[in-house]
Amino acid sequence: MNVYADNAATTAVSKTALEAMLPCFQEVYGNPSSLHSPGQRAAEKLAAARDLFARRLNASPREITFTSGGSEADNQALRSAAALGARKGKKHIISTKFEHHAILHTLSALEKEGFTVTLLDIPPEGVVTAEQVRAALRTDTCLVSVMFANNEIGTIQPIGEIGAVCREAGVLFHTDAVQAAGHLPIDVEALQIDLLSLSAHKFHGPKGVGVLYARKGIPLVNVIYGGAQERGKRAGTENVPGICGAAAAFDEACEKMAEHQAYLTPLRDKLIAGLTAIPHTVLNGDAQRRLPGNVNVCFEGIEGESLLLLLDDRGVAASSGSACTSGSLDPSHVLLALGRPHEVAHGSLRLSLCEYNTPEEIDYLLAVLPEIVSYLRNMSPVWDELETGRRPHLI
Amino acid sequence: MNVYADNAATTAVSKTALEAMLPCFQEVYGNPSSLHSPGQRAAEKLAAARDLFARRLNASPREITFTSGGSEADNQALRSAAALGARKGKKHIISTKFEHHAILHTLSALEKEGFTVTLLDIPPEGVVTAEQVRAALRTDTCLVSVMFANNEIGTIQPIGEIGAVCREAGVLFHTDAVQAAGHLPIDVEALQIDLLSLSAHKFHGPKGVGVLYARKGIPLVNVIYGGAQERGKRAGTENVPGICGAAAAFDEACEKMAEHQAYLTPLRDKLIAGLTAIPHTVLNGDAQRRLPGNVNVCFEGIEGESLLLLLDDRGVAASSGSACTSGSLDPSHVLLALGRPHEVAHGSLRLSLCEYNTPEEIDYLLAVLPEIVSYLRNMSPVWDELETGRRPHLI
Amino acid sequence: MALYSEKVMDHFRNPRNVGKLEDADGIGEVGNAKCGDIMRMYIKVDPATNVITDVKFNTFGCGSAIATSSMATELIKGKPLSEALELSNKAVVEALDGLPAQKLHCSVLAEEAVRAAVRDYYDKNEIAYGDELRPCEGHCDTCGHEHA
Amino acid sequence: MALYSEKVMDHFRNPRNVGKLEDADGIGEVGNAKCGDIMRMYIKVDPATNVITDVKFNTFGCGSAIATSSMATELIKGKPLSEALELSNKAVVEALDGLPAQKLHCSVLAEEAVRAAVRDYYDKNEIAYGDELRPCEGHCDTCGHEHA
Ligand SMILES: Cc1ncc(COP(=O)(O)O)c(C=O)c1O
Ligand SMILES: Cc1ncc(COP(=O)(O)O)c(C=O)c1O
Repeated sequence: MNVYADNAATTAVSKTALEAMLPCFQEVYGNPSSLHSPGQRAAEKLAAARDLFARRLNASPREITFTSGGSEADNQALRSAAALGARKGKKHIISTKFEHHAILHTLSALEKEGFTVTLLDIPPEGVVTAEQVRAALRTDTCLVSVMFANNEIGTIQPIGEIGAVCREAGVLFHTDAVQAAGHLPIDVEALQIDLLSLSAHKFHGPKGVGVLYARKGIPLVNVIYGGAQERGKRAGTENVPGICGAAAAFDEACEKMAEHQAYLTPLRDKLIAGLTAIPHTVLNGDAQRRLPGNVNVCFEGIEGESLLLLLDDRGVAASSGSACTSGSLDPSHVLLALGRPHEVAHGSLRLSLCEYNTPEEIDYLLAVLPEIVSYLRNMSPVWDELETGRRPHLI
Repeated sequence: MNVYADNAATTAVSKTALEAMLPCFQEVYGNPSSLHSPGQRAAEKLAAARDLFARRLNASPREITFTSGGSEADNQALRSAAALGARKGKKHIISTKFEHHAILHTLSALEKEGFTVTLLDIPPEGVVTAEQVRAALRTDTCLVSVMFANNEIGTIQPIGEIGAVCREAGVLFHTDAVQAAGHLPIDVEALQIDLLSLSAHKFHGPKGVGVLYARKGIPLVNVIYGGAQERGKRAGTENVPGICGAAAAFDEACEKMAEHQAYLTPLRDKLIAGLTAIPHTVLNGDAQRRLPGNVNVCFEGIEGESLLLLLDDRGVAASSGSACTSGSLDPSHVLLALGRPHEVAHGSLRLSLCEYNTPEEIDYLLAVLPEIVSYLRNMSPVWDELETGRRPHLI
Repeated sequence: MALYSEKVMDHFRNPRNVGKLEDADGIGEVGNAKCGDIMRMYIKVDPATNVITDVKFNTFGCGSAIATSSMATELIKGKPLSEALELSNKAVVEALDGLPAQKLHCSVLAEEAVRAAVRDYYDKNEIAYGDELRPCEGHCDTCGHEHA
Repeated sequence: MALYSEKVMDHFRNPRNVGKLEDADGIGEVGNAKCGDIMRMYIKVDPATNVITDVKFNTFGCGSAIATSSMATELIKGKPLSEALELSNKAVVEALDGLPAQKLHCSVLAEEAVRAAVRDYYDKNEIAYGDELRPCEGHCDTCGHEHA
C-alpha cells in the first residue's frame, strides 16, 4: 500500500487546479503586460485570479500580490514592514521561535541591517498567546509576525487575538499562513491581519506560486526589481498558468473546507490515539488546536531518518522534524522551541494528511508504525540504556 | 488570420515542454527536499533538469541555480557580484544603456547602496563593443553586465570579445541571455561568461522559471531567504513541473537551433525589406547582427499604441517600444539609447517571430501594415506637418 | 481588448470628425510629438449665434488620444462656444465609459484642444477673454496631475 | 531512494551483525544522542591471535549511521586488531559506494566506534597504546570536518 502522508511538505495538484492551468500553456499564453488580445486575455485571467484570492480572504484585489511562493511572500512582507518601520525610526520586530526559516532567516538578515528582533518562546502546547505579544511590544516595534499554523506540529495560533493587540498598539501584523491557507478560514478584516503570505502547493495548487496580501496603504518594497508587473512591486513575467491553478485550488479548498475538516479530524485523532499508545511516545503540540491533517509525535530512543526510510520501504511518505537531509546535524528548531530535549527531538515523525487519504491508509499506518518503532528501538543503544535504567526516560 | 508576432514578450509552451511538465503535477508531485521516494523521484527530475541546462551551456550542474524567472536571475547575479566586489573594496559596475529593467533597476538600487554604475552608450547600429567595455574599466570595477541580445531591437552583442576583455582584467562578466538562450549558441567556457541569466518562457518553456548560471567559486547571495533549496542560495519549494518543462524546452530549442535559424532568417529579412519600403520607415538595429526572429522598425508620424490596436483588430499580436501600457509617457529607453529622437521612438513596432510563424503570415503582415500606417498617418497632424514641409523629416 | 471600454474602442476604430477644415475659423493644437500625443482641432463658428457648426480633428497619439479627440468633437459639435468651453476632461471620460488611469491625460489634452481652438477663434476675431482661458503649457508633465 | 546508494540501502535494510555481545572483550561507544547518532560496538578478540572473532553493534541514528555501522563490522570481522585499527572512514564510504556529503560524519563515527572498542579491549587487558588511538571527543561538531 502506498500512503502519501506528507501533505504539509507539498500536495498533489488537484484536477480542478490542473484544468485551470492547462488552457494557459498553449492557448491563453500571452504576456499579461501586452496590449494585444492574446496578452489581454491572459491579463483577464490574472485579474480573475486576483479577484478570487481577494474575495476568499475578504480583501480587495489591489491588496493581492503574486509571488513565486510562500518564501518570497514572507521575505517581501517582512522587508516591506521593516522598511516602513525604519522610515519612522522603528526598528524592533517581534516574531516567534518556531517560525519557518523563510521568516527566521529574513529576520537574521534584517538584524544584520540594524533591526532588533525578539523571538517569543513557545509554550509547551505549541500555541503562543496574545499576552506574550503584548508583553514584548516596545515603543519602537514596527512589526509582529506570527505564523497562522505551525508547519511541523500543526498548532493553530490565536491570530485574531494577536491581530487585535497589534491593531490596538498601531503595529503592523504579518502572519505566515502557508500551512493554514485553504485549511482554516481566513478573513483578514475580522482577524485584523495587515500582511499575510500563502503558498499554492500546500492546498493542491502548483509549486512556484505564492500570494502576499498587504493591506491598502502599506507600501511594498521590491524583493525582485525590474518590469512594472504587480504594480511595480514584483518584477518578472507573471506565471499565469500557475496563478490560475493556484486560484482554482484555493477556491476549491475554501469551498470544501468544512467538509475536509469534518473528514480529516477523526482520522487525525485516531492516528494520534494509536501512535501515542506506543510506549514512550508523545504528541507534539496541542491535541485540539491543530490543523485537521497534522500528526506529530516523538518516539523515544530512535532517530527520525531511519524511521522515515523504513516507512518508505513500506510505501509510506512521511517526514521528520530532523533536518537530516539539509546537511545540518541539528534537530528541528520547532521541537526544541517546544521544549523537547535534543535526544527526543531527533525521534520525531510528522504525518500530514489531506482529503485524498483514506481510513484504510490510517489503519495501515497504525499497523506498520509500531513494528518499525520496535525494530529500531531494538537496534538502539539509547533504548537499551533507557530500558536497562542506565538513562532516565524523558517521555 | 491570426498572427502571433510577439515571441520576444513570451512564447507558447511547446508540446515537448508540456509533456515534460504533466507528470509532475499529479504523479511525481513530491517535494524534492523530502527523503521519501515520492520526494526523491522529484529530486531526480530536478537533477536531470539541472544536468541538462549544464550540458547545454557547457557548465557543470553545481553552477546552475533555478529561479522564478529571468528577472530574479538578473537580480541575483548582479547582487552576488556586487557583494563579492564590495568585500574587496570594488564598487564600480559597468553595464549598458539598453539593458532590460531587471538589470537597470537593480543597478539603481545598488547605486543607492553605494555602488557607482557606468552605463555604456549604444552605437547607432545597436551593438556595443568590447573596446567600449575596456575603456570603461576602472581599478575598482567588480562587474560588467552586458545583455547577450537586446529584447527590443534584437541586436546581438559581441559577448565572447567582452568576456575576453573582462577575463583579462579579472572582472566578473554577467550576461542577461534571456532573449538569446535557445536562439543563439551559448558556451559559457568559450565565451568566458561568469554569470548568465535566462528565462524559460522565451523559448517555449513555461512562465515562472529562470536559470542563473554562476561560475564555480562565485558565491551567490540570497535574494530570497529561507529553506536550504538550491544549496541554500534560493529558498522556496522548487517549481518541479516548471523546471522540467524549462529543461525540455531548452533541450529542444538547442537541438533545433540551426534549423530554426535557417527557417526564420529569410522570413525576418523579407519582413524587414517589405516594411522599410514604406516611406520614412527605418529599421532599428543592425540588419545582420540580430536575432533570427526580430524585426523592429520606426514609422515616422505615427504612434505605436494605435498601430498595435489596429493590428490587433486584424488579428496581429505585436508590440511597440513605447511603454504606453506601463503608465509612463516616455518612449522606449532602448530606442532613445540608440539615438532615435523622441518623436520617432514613439512610432516603433516590434515583430518577433518564432518557428511557429508561417510564410503566409509574413505576407499577411506585409499586406496589412502599409494600409494601417497610411491610415494613421492620414489622421496625424505630425505627418501633415512633415508632408507639408513645416517640419523636417527625421527619417 | 480589455484595456479600453467598448466606447473607447468604437471611437478609436471609427473616429468621428477626422480630418481638416480648410476654412476653419479656429484651430487649436496641443501636446507635442516628443511626449507622444498631439491633437489639432479645427472649428467652424457661426458668428451670429456663436454656435460651432463644424469640427474636425487630426491626432497623433495612442488609442485613447484618438478616442478622446473623437468624443470631444462629438460633444461640442452644434454647441455654442460657451458650452464648448465648459467641456471638462471628466465629461469626455464619462462619455467614453471611462479610461485607464494612465490615460486620463489624453482626456485633458482633448479638453485643452477645444479651448485652444476657441481661443484661436477669439484671437482671430479680436474677442477678449479672461485668464481662465490661458493656454495649456503644452508640456506633458504639466498635465500629469489628475484632472478627472 | 536516490539519496543513498543501493549498497547503503542494503546495509540499512539488512544490517549485518546487529545486536549485543554479552561476553564482549571490548565495547566502544561514540557519538551522543543530542547530536542524533550513537554507535555502540562490541568485539570478541582471540587473545592468542589478536583476531576479532565476533562483532556486533547497536546504533541510534540515521540510515547512513546504521549502514556504516553494519559495513564497519563486516570489514573488521575476522581481522586482526592491527588491521581493524587501520580501518578508515574512507574505506567504509568506498565499501558502501559512497555517501552524501552531509553524511560523511557517520562514516567517521563508525571508524571511531571500532577504535573505541579496540581501545576498551586494550584498557581492559592493560595493553599499552599510543596517542594515535586517543578517544574521539564525542562532540559532533568536532567530527564536522571532512575526513573522506
Ligand atoms: C532581456 C530580458 N531580460 C530579462 C527579462 C525578464 O524575464 P522574466 O520576465 O522571465 O522575469 C526579459 C523578459 O521579460 C528580457 O527580455
Ligand atoms: C509555514 C511555512 N512558511 C513558508 C513556507 C515556504 O513556502 P514555499 O516553499 O512555497 O516557498 C512553508 C513551506 O515550505 C511553510 O510551511
